[in-house]
Amino acid sequence: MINKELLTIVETIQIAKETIKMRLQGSEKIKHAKPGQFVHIKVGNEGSHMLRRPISIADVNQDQQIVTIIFKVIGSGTDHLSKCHVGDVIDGLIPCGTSYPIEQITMDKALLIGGGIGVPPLYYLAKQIKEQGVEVTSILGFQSSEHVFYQSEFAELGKCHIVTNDGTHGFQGFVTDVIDQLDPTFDYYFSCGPTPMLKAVSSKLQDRNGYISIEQRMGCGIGACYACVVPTNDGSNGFKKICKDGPVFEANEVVL
Amino acid sequence: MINKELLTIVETIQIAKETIKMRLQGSEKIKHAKPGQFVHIKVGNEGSHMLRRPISIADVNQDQQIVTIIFKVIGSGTDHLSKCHVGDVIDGLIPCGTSYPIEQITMDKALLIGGGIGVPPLYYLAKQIKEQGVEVTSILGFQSSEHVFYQSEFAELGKCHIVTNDGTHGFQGFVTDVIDQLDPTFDYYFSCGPTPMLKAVSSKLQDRNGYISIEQRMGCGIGACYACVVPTNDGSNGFKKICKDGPVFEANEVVL
Amino acid sequence: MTLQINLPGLVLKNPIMPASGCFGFGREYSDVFDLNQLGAIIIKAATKQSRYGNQTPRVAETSSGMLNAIGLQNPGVEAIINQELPFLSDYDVPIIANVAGSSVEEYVEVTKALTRTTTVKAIELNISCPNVKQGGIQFGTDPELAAEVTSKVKAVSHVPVYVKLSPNTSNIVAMAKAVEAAGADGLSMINTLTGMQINLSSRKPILANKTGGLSGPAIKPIAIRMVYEVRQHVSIPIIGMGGIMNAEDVLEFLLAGANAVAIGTANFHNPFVCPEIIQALPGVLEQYGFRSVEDAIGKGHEHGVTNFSRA
Amino acid sequence: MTLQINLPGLVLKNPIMPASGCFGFGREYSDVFDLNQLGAIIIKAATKQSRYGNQTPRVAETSSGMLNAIGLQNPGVEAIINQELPFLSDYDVPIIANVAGSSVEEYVEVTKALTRTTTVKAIELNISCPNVKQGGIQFGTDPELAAEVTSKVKAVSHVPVYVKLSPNTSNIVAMAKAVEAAGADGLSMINTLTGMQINLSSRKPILANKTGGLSGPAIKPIAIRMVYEVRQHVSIPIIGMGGIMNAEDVLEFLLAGANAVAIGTANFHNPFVCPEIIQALPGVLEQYGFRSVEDAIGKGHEHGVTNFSRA
Ligand SMILES: Cc1cc2nc3c(=O)[nH]c(=O)nc-3n(C[C@H](O)[C@H](O)[C@H](O)COP(=O)(O)OP(=O)(O)OC[C@H]3O[C@@H](n4cnc5c(N)ncnc54)[C@H](O)[C@@H]3O)c2cc1C
Ligand SMILES: Cc1cc2nc3c(=O)[nH]c(=O)nc-3n(C[C@H](O)[C@H](O)[C@H](O)COP(=O)(O)OP(=O)(O)OC[C@H]3O[C@@H](n4cnc5c(N)ncnc54)[C@H](O)[C@@H]3O)c2cc1C
Ligand SMILES: Cc1cc2nc3c(=O)[nH]c(=O)nc-3n(C[C@H](O)[C@H](O)[C@H](O)COP(=O)(O)O)c2cc1C
Ligand SMILES: Cc1cc2nc3c(=O)[nH]c(=O)nc-3n(C[C@H](O)[C@H](O)[C@H](O)COP(=O)(O)O)c2cc1C
Ligand code: FES
Ligand code: FES
Repeated sequence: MINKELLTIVETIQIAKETIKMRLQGSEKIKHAKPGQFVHIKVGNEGSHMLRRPISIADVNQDQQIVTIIFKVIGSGTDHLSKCHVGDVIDGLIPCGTSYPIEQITMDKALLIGGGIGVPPLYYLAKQIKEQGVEVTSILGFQSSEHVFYQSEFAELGKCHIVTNDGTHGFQGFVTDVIDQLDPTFDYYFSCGPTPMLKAVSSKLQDRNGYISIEQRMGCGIGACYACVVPTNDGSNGFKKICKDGPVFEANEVVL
Repeated sequence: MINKELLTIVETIQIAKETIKMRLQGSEKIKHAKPGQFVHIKVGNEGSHMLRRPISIADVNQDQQIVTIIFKVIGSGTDHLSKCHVGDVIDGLIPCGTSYPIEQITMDKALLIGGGIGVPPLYYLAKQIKEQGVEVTSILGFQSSEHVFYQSEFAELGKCHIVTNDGTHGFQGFVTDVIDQLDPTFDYYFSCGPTPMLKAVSSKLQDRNGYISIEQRMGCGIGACYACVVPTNDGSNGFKKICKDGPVFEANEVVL
Repeated sequence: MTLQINLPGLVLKNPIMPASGCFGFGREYSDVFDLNQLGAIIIKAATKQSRYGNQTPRVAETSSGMLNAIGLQNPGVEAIINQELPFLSDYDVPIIANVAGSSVEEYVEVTKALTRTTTVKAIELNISCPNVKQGGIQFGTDPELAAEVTSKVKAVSHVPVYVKLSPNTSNIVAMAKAVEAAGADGLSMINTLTGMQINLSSRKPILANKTGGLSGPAIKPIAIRMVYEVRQHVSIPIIGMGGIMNAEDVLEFLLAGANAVAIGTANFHNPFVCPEIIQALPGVLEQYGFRSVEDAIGKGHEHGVTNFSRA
Repeated sequence: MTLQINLPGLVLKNPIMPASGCFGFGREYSDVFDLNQLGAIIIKAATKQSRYGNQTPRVAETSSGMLNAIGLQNPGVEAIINQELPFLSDYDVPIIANVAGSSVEEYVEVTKALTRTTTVKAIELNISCPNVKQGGIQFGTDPELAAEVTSKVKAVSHVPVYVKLSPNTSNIVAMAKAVEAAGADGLSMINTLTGMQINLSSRKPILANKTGGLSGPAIKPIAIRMVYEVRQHVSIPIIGMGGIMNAEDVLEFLLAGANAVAIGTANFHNPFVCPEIIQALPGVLEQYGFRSVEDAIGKGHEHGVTNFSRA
């Protein structure tokens, strides 16, 4: 059940280059949001922004009924959102999409692999599985040092390796290079980031169990318009809707 | 010379039903605005409001570089403007159009006839001619008592008669009824208001000297697009542009 | 105040229905609000075989509008009949089925299949989809082809047929007259205008299909003009659409001559828009002096005939 | 970085020019900024006799756009030559004269008169005005008529002729090919789409002319699509327009294949928009990796031919 929630901004702060963390307070319905799900946010008005923007849920404070989102300013919608103030109310459909099926799987060790704005959903995931007693290792890739965020937050939950494309912070290269170098042990991996990264990760780890979370331009955000389809990998000519059947998929379920 | 001024709202206050008075501070260029001229105001953004809104100058404080506008909320643009706050900056082309030619005419007594949102420009006019020693009588028409504004302001400058359509304040009826009843003496009359009122006034006073100020939907506001033309009355098949040759015209110069 | 409107094959509680392709087969929105509130539902286009549609990205945002190039993705008419219609038949809402195809034969076969069912109360003949290589819009810009497909579909349909017109034409009146003469029971207008957006960084069209259909408030003035013009030249009812965001927009379409309206893009901006409009409509009608929906239809025509379309 | 572009008859300092009808004869804007900054100026349409145009209201606001129905008001070609061109000849900016008419003969005569002068460096043949009862758009939706008027005007013109196309057609490519074959030196596209807005209170169309031309960002996706499509099928240069508000929009038109651009509606929103865009353009070109305007033209075409227009 998707709700249209009026969310009050209780905090908005820049945490890295072009990267905003925002905390949004809503009704008690938002407590049920799970790691991997997203909020479909209305920005501006119909003249300026006809379509909503999907942004992952990076954390939920159940007591205070607050969800955290972290987003990068890449275009006019995120720019508009970044200029909103504490006290402003934004309209969001929440919770949208599927979550990481952490209640259905058993594991001792998990590897989290995030890239850029794919990092935020992994944080709430890390918190929840850590609470379940899972040992969490994360490898987080960014463009360069000024884009890095949430290193200490992830470090509190387990080992956290940072990699930057230009080597200005942590390892130099791509997340896959770090996987090669460290060869971490894990039962399941969870990955979110740009499609080229997901492709590289899932092909490197192709015989391992894992979940990925993918992006696509969306219309409705609730499964009705077929804007966000992705072909399935089973040769059936089938497809999944990222907004409804995803954004979380088993690693080899869909064709990237 | 028209300037694009960034005007800071220093006061915004509702002074009658759906009627807002706003004081706008700009650069010293705005000091030169004259009675009868208007500001062509950008509201919202290009998605919500492509066209600017023409609003008359109701007063100018030359020392503080403040212009006063008074407007009625009748549609989405004025609604948007009414929701702006003190400190907000609005973009206005100023000064636009012609002014009442008070420096070219000599008179002892003037009759001002205003209707609704046609009242505001008459106020700055009244102030200026009163300073020149002219005796000012005003007849101001409104829909009903809750719409009346600026009665005391006009009363400070001369005799002021209010008329409401429904008789809930002052005389009952139309401004022309009051002219009939009071038969005031004057050398020139100045009128601004809805077109039907201007028609009634100018036909009643057709052999008197007078100036009227008229409205039309505008594009550019500076004389380039020909959106706002009005035919001239001289049988020449000619026309005037209200935004540039007007909004002030000699009473029988144009066809209403 | 009554919002009820009767059209060929359709008794509508109110004149508000989601537009084809913008509401799937109703299932997803049934999680959002009670579908029984709707006047009708126009379901997503059906073709004979299942279609995957175009590559992604399939949507882009434009000023006061959007582009889409879904490409008629659907599971094929038999799967729709077996998997989607039973769900919809549980609701007390008339279902209008949008029919697409690459050939006259396909339109005919899909219509035959759909009108075997009792759930489908009317056909919306989609001769105006700009996003497929074959069929669709080519039928929608040639009056003779449009008339041919209309009469052949009419011949096999057990329910009234509304023909959905494309705005990508210099003469919408000629199209409307042609399908009326061919037996159409009603018109549905307008579909999207063909548009494109280019990404400055990638230097490529944003949509994988390059072009897409422009919808939303940006096109409302074009839709209003076309409904107004067509209203003056045909007598069959019109389902109006194109950029409706609120109850005021609905009234504008009614004044232009629409008998009912469909809401497309607005559903994405606000999934509750249909029920919200249904709730607001009586107040808006009253505010502008109307006693019913019926009362407002065509009331924008007071000064003779307008036709600016040229052949 | 050089913004210079050479087109038939025109050496442009930069590719930015105000669009016809949106800048009068330049006089009013000369009070606002120095006209010498402009790449060119396209002046308001000229007809043989003076025309009063349509009744007011002549403009309405729409979502991300506006409607206009000025109706080609102008003082007639001789008055333009005597009263307006001398003023413009003082500036170091090429003047493009927009020519309108109700008959082929009128187009020919107006062109003859204008190209007698040395101030007019090119003709923009307006076969696409939606706001007059006779002429204008009827030439713009029929390829044969368009070709006829183009070749007759070419025969008498001493300067290059750019034909201004109407988007109110199902096949813009056919129109473009027809006028290219008839000798057009360039294309100018797009003019406005016919639209309408109805006032809910008066229950009448807002414009006295009922319909008007839709312009502004609302139509930009349609303009981009048409420029892109036409670029793939004709080789003469294109002056692109339709909804440009800023330097990014200019680049989008260049990528689509325009060689220069015109700015219409945006002048009303911001009278300084042309010089502001000229100032911003080098930075935007650089940001997206281009070394000059020339360098960006047509760079949005990387994946073969697109044609979604149908006859
Ligand atoms: C399920 C999901 C979760 C996401 N979570 C996050 C997150 O937590 N943090 C974050 O910074 N970003 C996230 N994104 C990406 C985010 O949606 C885009 O960055 C954002 O929509 C860009 O909007 P814009 O107006 O700034 O850009 P513009 O380019 O101006 O947007 C134009 C249109 O394209 C769409 N669009 C552009 N880029 C993307 C993209 N990468 N993915 C989907 N739509 C796009 C926009 O939504 C809009 O409709 C997520 C995307 C998806 C699909
Ligand atoms: C020279 C001049 C001076 C004016 N001075 C004042 C004033 O001092 N106070 C005041 O309250 N109003 C004044 N008006 C009227 C004011 O411009 C309109 O009320 C206002 O534009 C309405 O905008 P809206 O968005 O609220 O209405 P909408 O109806 O939503 O506007 C839609 C479009 O129509 C135009 N429009 C609608 N009504 C009018 C109108 N009466 N005149 C011109 N354009 C209109 C708008 O500008 C806009 O382009 C003046 C008009 C003119 C021409
Ligand atoms: C994402 C999307 C998908 C659409 N799919 C269809 C379709 O399958 N069949 C059809 O006839 N129209 C389709 N349309 C067109 C709409 O039904 C409608 O005619 C058009 O969008 C104009 O209305 P609007 O401005 O309210 O969206 C689609 C529109 C959109 C935005
Ligand atoms: C008020 C107005 C008047 C116009 N007059 C003319 C004209 O006389 N001749 C012409 O060819 N185009 C005319 N146009 C069309 C513009 O030149 C331009 O093609 C169109 O508006 C699209 O560009 P835009 O979206 O930047 O405005 C006019 C447009 C407007 C808004
Ligand atoms: S965004 Fe509409 S189906 Fe996914
Ligand atoms: S508003 Fe453009 S000429 Fe007056």
